[in-house]
Amino acid sequence: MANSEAAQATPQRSFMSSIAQLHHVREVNVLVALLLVGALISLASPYFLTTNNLMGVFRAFSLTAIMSIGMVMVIITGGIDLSVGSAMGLSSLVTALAFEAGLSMAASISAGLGVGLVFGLSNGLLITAIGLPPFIATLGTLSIGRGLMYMITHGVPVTPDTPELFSFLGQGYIGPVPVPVVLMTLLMVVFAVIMGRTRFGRHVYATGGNEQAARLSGVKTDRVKLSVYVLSSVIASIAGIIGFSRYLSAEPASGFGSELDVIAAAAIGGASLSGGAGSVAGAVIGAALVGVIANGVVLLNVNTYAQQAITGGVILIAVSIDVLRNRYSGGNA
Amino acid sequence: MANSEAAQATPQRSFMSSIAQLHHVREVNVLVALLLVGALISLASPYFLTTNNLMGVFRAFSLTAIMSIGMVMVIITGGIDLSVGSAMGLSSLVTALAFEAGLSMAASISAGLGVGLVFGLSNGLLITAIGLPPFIATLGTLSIGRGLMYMITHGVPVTPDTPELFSFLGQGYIGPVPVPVVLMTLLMVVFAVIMGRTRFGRHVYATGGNEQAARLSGVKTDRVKLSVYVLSSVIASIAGIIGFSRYLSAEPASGFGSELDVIAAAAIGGASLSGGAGSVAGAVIGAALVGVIANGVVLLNVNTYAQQAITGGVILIAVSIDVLRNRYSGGNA
Amino acid sequence: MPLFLEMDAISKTFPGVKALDRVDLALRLGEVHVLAGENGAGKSTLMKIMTGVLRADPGGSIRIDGNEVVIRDPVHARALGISIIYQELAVVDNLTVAENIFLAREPKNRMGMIDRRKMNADARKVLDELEMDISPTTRVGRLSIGQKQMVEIARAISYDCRLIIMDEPTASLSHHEAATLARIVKNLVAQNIGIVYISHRLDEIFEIGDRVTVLRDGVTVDSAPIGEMNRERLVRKMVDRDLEQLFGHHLSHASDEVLLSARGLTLKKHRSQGAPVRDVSFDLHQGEVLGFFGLVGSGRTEVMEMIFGSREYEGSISIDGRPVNIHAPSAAIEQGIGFVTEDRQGQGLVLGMSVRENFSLTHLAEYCRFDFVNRSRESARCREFIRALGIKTPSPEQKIQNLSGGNQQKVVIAKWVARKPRILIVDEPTRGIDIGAKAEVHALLNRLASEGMSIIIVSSDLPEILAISDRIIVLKDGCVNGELSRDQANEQTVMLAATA
Amino acid sequence: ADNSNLTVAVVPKVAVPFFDDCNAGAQGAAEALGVNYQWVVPQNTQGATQVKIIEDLIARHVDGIAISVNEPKSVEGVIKQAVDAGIAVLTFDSDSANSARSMYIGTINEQAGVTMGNSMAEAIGGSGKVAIVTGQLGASNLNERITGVKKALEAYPDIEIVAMEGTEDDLARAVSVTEALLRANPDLAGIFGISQVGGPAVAKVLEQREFNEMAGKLKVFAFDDLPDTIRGVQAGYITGIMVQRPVTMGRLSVEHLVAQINGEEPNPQNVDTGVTVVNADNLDSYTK
Ligand SMILES: Nc1ncnc2c1ncn2[C@@H]1O[C@H](COP(=O)(O)OP(=O)(O)OP(=O)(O)O)[C@@H](O)[C@H]1O
Ligand SMILES: Nc1ncnc2c1ncn2[C@@H]1O[C@H](COP(=O)(O)OP(=O)(O)OP(=O)(O)O)[C@@H](O)[C@H]1O
Ligand SMILES: [Mg+2]
Ligand SMILES: [Mg+2]
Repeated sequence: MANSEAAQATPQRSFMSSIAQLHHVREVNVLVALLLVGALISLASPYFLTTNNLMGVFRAFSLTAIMSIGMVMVIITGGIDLSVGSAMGLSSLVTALAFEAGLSMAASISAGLGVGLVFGLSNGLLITAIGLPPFIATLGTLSIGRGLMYMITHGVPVTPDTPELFSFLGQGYIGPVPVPVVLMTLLMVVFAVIMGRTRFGRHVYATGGNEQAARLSGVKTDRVKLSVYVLSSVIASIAGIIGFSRYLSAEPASGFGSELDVIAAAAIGGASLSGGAGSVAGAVIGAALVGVIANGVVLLNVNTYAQQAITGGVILIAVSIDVLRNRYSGGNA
Repeated sequence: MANSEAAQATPQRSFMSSIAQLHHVREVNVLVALLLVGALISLASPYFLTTNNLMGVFRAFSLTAIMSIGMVMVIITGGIDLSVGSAMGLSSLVTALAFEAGLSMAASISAGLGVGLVFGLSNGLLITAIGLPPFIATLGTLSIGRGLMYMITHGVPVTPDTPELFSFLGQGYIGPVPVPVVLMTLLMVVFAVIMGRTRFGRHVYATGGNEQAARLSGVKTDRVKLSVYVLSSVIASIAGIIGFSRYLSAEPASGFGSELDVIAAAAIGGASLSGGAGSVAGAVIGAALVGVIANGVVLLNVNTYAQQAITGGVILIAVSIDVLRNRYSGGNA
Repeated sequence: MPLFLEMDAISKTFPGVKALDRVDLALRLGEVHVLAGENGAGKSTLMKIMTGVLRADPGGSIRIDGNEVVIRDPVHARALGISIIYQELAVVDNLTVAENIFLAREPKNRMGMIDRRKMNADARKVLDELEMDISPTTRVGRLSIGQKQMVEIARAISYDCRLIIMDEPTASLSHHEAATLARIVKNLVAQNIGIVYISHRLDEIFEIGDRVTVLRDGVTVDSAPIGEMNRERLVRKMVDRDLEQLFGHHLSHASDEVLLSARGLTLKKHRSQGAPVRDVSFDLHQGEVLGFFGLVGSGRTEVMEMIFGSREYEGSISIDGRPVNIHAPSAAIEQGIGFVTEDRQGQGLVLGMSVRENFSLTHLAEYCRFDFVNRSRESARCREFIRALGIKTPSPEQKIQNLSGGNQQKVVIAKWVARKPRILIVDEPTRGIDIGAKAEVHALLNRLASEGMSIIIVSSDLPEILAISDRIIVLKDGCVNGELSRDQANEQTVMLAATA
Repeated sequence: ADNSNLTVAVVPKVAVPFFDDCNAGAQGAAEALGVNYQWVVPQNTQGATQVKIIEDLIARHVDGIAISVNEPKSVEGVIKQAVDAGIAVLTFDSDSANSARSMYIGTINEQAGVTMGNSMAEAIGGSGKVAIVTGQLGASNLNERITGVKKALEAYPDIEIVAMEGTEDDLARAVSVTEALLRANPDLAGIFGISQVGGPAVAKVLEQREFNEMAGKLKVFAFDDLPDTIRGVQAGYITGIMVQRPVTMGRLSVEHLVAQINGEEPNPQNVDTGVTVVNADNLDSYTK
């Protein structure tokens, strides 16, 4: 695999050495790219750097970012989870149906989280117990999830009445900061600590780095894999519940196709699809980069037909700079 | 990685041993699954086994199958090509524009193939010269390709007049067999031979099996990788040209989202996303399996909303059987 | 000595191979039990059964402290007091040295997080014991093969186990580390820990062994206390030949013609953990066998990688007096250079491919017409080498990962020899191969030299270097620290150049 | 007549509420007429998917097919094939004008766009900046509506279209795009929601604290009466909705198909089902 990918496996080290190696760390590079893109946009549009706009941008990419936190853990084990979009969509749908059926808020949210759990266990067991390749297992559950959504909704959104408190989750603010952004930050910190500081986190990296060696050393690699798929799906269902709370409408096609965005966020943030490398913070920054570009092209009134081309081009340039910096800044070529 | 995946690295061996190991070979297993699904459908619907229906089914999955031939080679090297849908769509668009501009048939087709070449070279160079991860490189060209299609068409299909001969490519028959099916078969045979019998094919497998060892053995792995991306894009552009010839209309969104179908076909047919394993025939059979299921649910008048769920379920079952057969038929567990 | 573990009538059958046939083994605490035997004899298989990696065929039994047990997996084995250093590296490259040593048993602090300070300090202690001066926070992927091997040793001894299995622990270690290990082993034995020691190095066997068991073709052919054993008997039991027949006399075929000359080779990018290789100059003559010696991490491998184009360098290389630009392995190969790498699984083999496909990868063009591979010619040539090197495999179609370690090594050598390069670089070529095969490899290298091939051999095995080199270059800390002709070279002078 | 041995199939573009209404109308008509009924929803909006579905239906020997076309040109061949096989084919909602289909039943989209443009011009008093929020950039019916809107606005030189944004018909995307639009154009006078996500998206945005003061001042016209769009009208976020008549389209499709199969309609003509502009006044009284 590309050397540059393998180079930043585990992003945490002692403080001194982390300062010394700062320019080797992928997420720092992507952060620099993000700031650069942001600076360019703010030069061209006075609206970009307003609190309102920035918070709006943060809220807009927060769901993708949240899902990418789960995804990056799966990717670090060397797997992939295509079903996040379905898990998110079905969770938001089931939460909505639960509200519609008159269940309490706690029960409705639990129902949504339960969907995530079922997705995660199905993926995890198909992969560890039966031995299906992750791509196929999660493609299967992706299809089944979508199918279920169509069967339930027949294409019609579900828009139940919900308590005021529930809509706080998606629509509220804490100070100037939208609640989804707060939740994203919280999840990011929690999982960054888990991945960086706990045994579980180390075992996730070890499983992706050399599954056999990890197993022989006593890491329960199957359990690790099962856990990351469950986490990924449950986190996706959290995103689904927040999304529903934001729009108070469970769309029959919500989440469709978002797997690619979520994987892209993780990959842009330094995760290697061959496993072993990646970080939670990187994934969130990756989502932010895409979100800022998407905001920028609208603010700058770029021709709508050209937006996608520009987004693609900017991502290529940003990640190329990162890769080339890594290559030439000595060390790990 | 899962043992079962690594188990069928290179599918070519001497005749005797290939008979002996027949039940280990993934594509044979998927073929069995395909025949089984076919048998079940034909029991339930008298229409399935008619020549017309079968040829229709074949024609319907032929484009996905053709693209999966290029894709599987990329996947065997350990890469991925998300841009096939864009390459296909843009090629069909450029071919249409060339016809509209009054160019000859040969020139128009060349223009379409040229698009594939540009896609392939861009992907290949981003990956080998700059060192981008394949996922990001091809995601970037995917976006750029889509954007270009919108910019060119502004959302309006291009429907030029074309010579009679050209429409033969997509609409004609040779005997009872639709021309796209003939072309698919031809490409499959050619590339199966290339992958199984030539030095290039061996180098593709070696690059995916252990890139470093291959390079240290003198394999020009960068050149191999560049080649498979070019092949993948050019083959996708062939699919695009056939598709255009079939409908004589280049749609602004044609090919969007097809990357997942194409990768799925390769994966169902035994390709391992971690590289080193897979086969051209397997990929085509994988595409066939998905195509037959889609046909079956319409023929059997299954609740249309459930179609996607059923497709997902059948794929999971088919591949699980394959994996479990492999595991228990001794040897490579 | 108290009896600890007994294996009775253990058999293991793989498709097409009977790896073990009713083997008995009794292991005691407080002694070093050496397991010897030629490549593919079944040593590693027996150890994998003892640690639960493989399941034995029905019929045999394992007893620990007299109680029959079924060993489920390596974790269970460790709970029973058995730990192992595998023959093939089992480290996780993207974790640090300390994380590898304490993988799956990381110390936790009060908050349930990894107590990294304690973990690093504990790792430091183990590393100190092994006299390794690498930092516990170094990523293992940056270490050399030898250093990785030391990390594995550190891990194995840091478990509180009653029995430690070492499957060719010194294969990629140099003299110095091997000596350290020997000392460690003696310490462990003194603490009443049992050791199973697998090695192909005779000196070692006699130095640290208390008892020897010899396997051949999956059957126990001999077992005796070391005192009753001597070299002749051991070799005869292992390879069914006498020691004198094995190693012929040295004959130099070196000419005066300089084939390759390197001037001022300096690494472009040097790693924090790597030797700062600089200003290495030497000439290689036609038909010469040139030895490179040095301690682990002295930079020998890196010099070879520069010549082979897999590492960027400053300085110049000329072949036949003409400067050449070697920027990639393929360019080096075009110049007629071949390179048997020291890391056979990482750099030498495509594990998912068959023996035949691995063998022909370096010279596939020979069997091709219009890029089409003539498989029967390929297969025939592969069979020739299987016979010539005594590679133990049911057929050329066997997956390379199913071969024993030594036999895999032979395939790596075969794939380069078959290409007939003008210059053959071999880095630790006899790593893990048995004494019989080693003699055959030496004879092969000698014969190739006599046919005019120039050979560079890098080896940490001092007797080996002394036995077959026409001239020896000694590296220390990335610099040439001595060049000794065959007459000047002996154990003392070479070691002196390597250390002082 | 006894129609119990007849089968008609109705093929929408995708699974959205609009077509669910069509299904309701078509199914009701099928039950009333006593024909077998099959509803086949494509899994994506690729032209090829609908082509395959029609092929499959031909293989099944259905008697009539009504289809809302995703890509007009791509189905021409297969519709001819179906007609040649003796199957009655008509299009509804979205036409393939050059195909062999017998008739088209539905909204004339360009005309609906003109109505929308004129309604907007009236609402904003003939001058100001407006923006267009559409769905899939490649969808022909949406593009026809946009053409209609632009055509209508040609008569108002003081109205400027300052931006047009695609949303891929995804609510989340539509919301963030609309937010950015409003920030970049604080003086916007009107928004056209060309596709069905437009209404709900704009309503959600105006509901937010940041944009709440624009509500009412910003004139919004949307398409299709999704529940959230209707709520938007009730809450005063949306000025008017172009409501088509999906139930009618579905019912007419089946009725005309059966008539054609039974030879009772020798000379079919296109049917324009028109749009109703629904606003706060007629919210409770319109029919589909
Ligand atoms: N997974 C496997 N499948 C098939 N054959 C195997 C497998 N593992 C080992 N063998 C065969 O079993 C035999 C014994 O192998 P083993 O690795 O135990 O040898 P060894 O004594 O350790 O040799 P070496 O000194 O080369 O390490 C060999 O012939 C080998 O090819
Ligand atoms: N793949 C690698 N990545 C990073 N560093 C490496 C790598 N290979 C070797 N090194 C570093 O380079 C140094 C020199 O190693 P090299 O293998 O050249 O020495 P050597 O004399 O051949 O010793 P050894 O017996 O360990 O192979 C080692 O200390 C190691 O840390
Ligand atoms: Mg062994
Ligand atoms: Mg070395």
